[in-house]
Amino acid sequence: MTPSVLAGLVGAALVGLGLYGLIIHPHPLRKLLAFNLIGSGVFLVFGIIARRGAAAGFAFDPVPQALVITGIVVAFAASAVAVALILRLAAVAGSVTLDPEAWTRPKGEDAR
Amino acid sequence: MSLLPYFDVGLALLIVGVAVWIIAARDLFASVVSYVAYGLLLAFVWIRLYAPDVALTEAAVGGGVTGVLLITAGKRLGALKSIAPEAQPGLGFKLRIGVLAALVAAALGAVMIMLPDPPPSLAPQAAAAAAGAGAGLGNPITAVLISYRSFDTMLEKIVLILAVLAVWSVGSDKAWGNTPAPFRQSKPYAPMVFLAQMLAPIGALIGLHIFWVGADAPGGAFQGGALLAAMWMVAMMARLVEPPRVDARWLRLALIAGPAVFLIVGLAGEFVAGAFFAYPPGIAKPIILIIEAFMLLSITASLPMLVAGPPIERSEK
Amino acid sequence: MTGLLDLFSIAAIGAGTFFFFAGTVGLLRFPDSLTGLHALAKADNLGLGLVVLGLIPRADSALSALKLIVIWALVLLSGASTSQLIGRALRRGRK
Amino acid sequence: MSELLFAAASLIVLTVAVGLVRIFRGSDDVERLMAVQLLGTGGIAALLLVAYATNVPGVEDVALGLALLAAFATIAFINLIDAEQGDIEA
Repeated sequence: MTPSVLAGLVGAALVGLGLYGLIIHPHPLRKLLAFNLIGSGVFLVFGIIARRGAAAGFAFDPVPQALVITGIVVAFAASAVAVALILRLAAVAGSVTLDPEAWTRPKGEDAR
Repeated sequence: MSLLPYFDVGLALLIVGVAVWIIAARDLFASVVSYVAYGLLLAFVWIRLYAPDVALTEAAVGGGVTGVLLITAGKRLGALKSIAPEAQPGLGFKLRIGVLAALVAAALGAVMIMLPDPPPSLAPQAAAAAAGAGAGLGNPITAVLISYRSFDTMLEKIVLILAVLAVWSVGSDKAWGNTPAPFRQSKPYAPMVFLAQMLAPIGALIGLHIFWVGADAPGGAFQGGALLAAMWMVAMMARLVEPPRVDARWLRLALIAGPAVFLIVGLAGEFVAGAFFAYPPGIAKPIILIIEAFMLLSITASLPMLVAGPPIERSEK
Repeated sequence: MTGLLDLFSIAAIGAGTFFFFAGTVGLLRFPDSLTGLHALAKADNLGLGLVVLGLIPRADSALSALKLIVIWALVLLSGASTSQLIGRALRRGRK
Repeated sequence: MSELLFAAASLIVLTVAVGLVRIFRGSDDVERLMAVQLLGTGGIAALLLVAYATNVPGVEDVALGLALLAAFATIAFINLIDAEQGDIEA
């Protein structure tokens, strides 16, 4: 088994684990962590495509690698926005529940 | 017989184990600490895939800065004393979701084993770009980022600005124009201050070095910028510097400098070299270096702003 | 000459590996966290230091060798300072 | 020679992985942090060993970045713990 196939299988396992955590965890920060796991799994899958696509004298295909670098930064930006929203939700609502039932009576309009 | 395959399998098992713990840990802090460890291990895998550039980015942005973002958020939530732990989902539900996730993973794994042979590759085009418009960049990944897929890279900078705007606009109206919350309220302990005073300048030098060698070796504006951003955050954690006001002119200029310069050069290419984002031959390398320098500035400015969060009202300490 | 340098590399890397091993055992087996911190510092400083020392003769250029030393110095600096911070956190947390 | 480097790298990763048990079973946040610090240094050592054995170019810069980032994460975490414990001298 070559390292790239192995890394691809790890990527697949990470996507599965992340998906499980995303659905199971009630806490939004934990959901965010799980979502980042899915993201890194996808990047790994893309990475093995880069490694397999070695041609033209390279040990790898530079295009997918460059896109993964872009992707990592964008994933971080999205996480930061999600964190800001979660913190705001906690400040306004007094809890971080994502359950719509719990949203029937907001506590004060601008608690922060 | 070589030891390397065993090493790879061990590393793979270790990563999956840490990932399981990230999901399974009871405590948020334990989960985030494991996430930082996980980022380090992923960097290792990228080295094994001959992708040192990605390894550096993953370690810096994926592991380090994301981990700090999440743990800061976790502690701020804890300080609000507001977490209402909900009922955990039932066992049956967990089981069904587990089966679903396993199926998705298995399908993806099957695809990984059955990838087409010979593999498709854009490497020849990238090589052509590196030889032509990329003009003398020894690092093919930098050539792809700046030349072959320049439009993506510029849009990605704009995504960073949009994210900063989104984070800022989450703050309350009355707080607009103020500074984000400091990384800690109290006075830091003396060794912390010492460490920040030593580490931040050295780290900034290393960040600039990694940016500079990025033309020919692993590194570049993303990786160097992430390190510079981390060092700025270290200085803010030790209260050596305070977070800037969100309406500071210099901050806003730094944020938009990267994409603005990129866009101007791209538009100029339309007239000078005949195509959008075409660099005039001969002076391509200095132009690329200028773009990268401004991108470095924007990345260094935006990452700490994303971690610091929205501005807060003055009355709160 | 190469043989001698190889021998030096093997000796240094072997010793470094031993210190990582010893540091981990100490971290896990020592009775409390403060003594564990002591063991951790050995792995940080001596373990990585010896591995780096063993790799220096194998570096491609003088610059690479210099970078290896800088890596070690960085870990020494941050390791020493964070040990201080961790120690204080442990002592204050226990009360 | 490269086999010996792999062997050393494998041993280091193995011992450090055992140290990660601390994260899994550790009772408080500071102990978990110590395990991550060990993983950081061990990871850098193993990374250098494997990269020298497989001839990945420019790996010193990656290790430099990792060293900085490991320090950064530790500082951020210990800083939060320290701030949480308050200003009382001990």
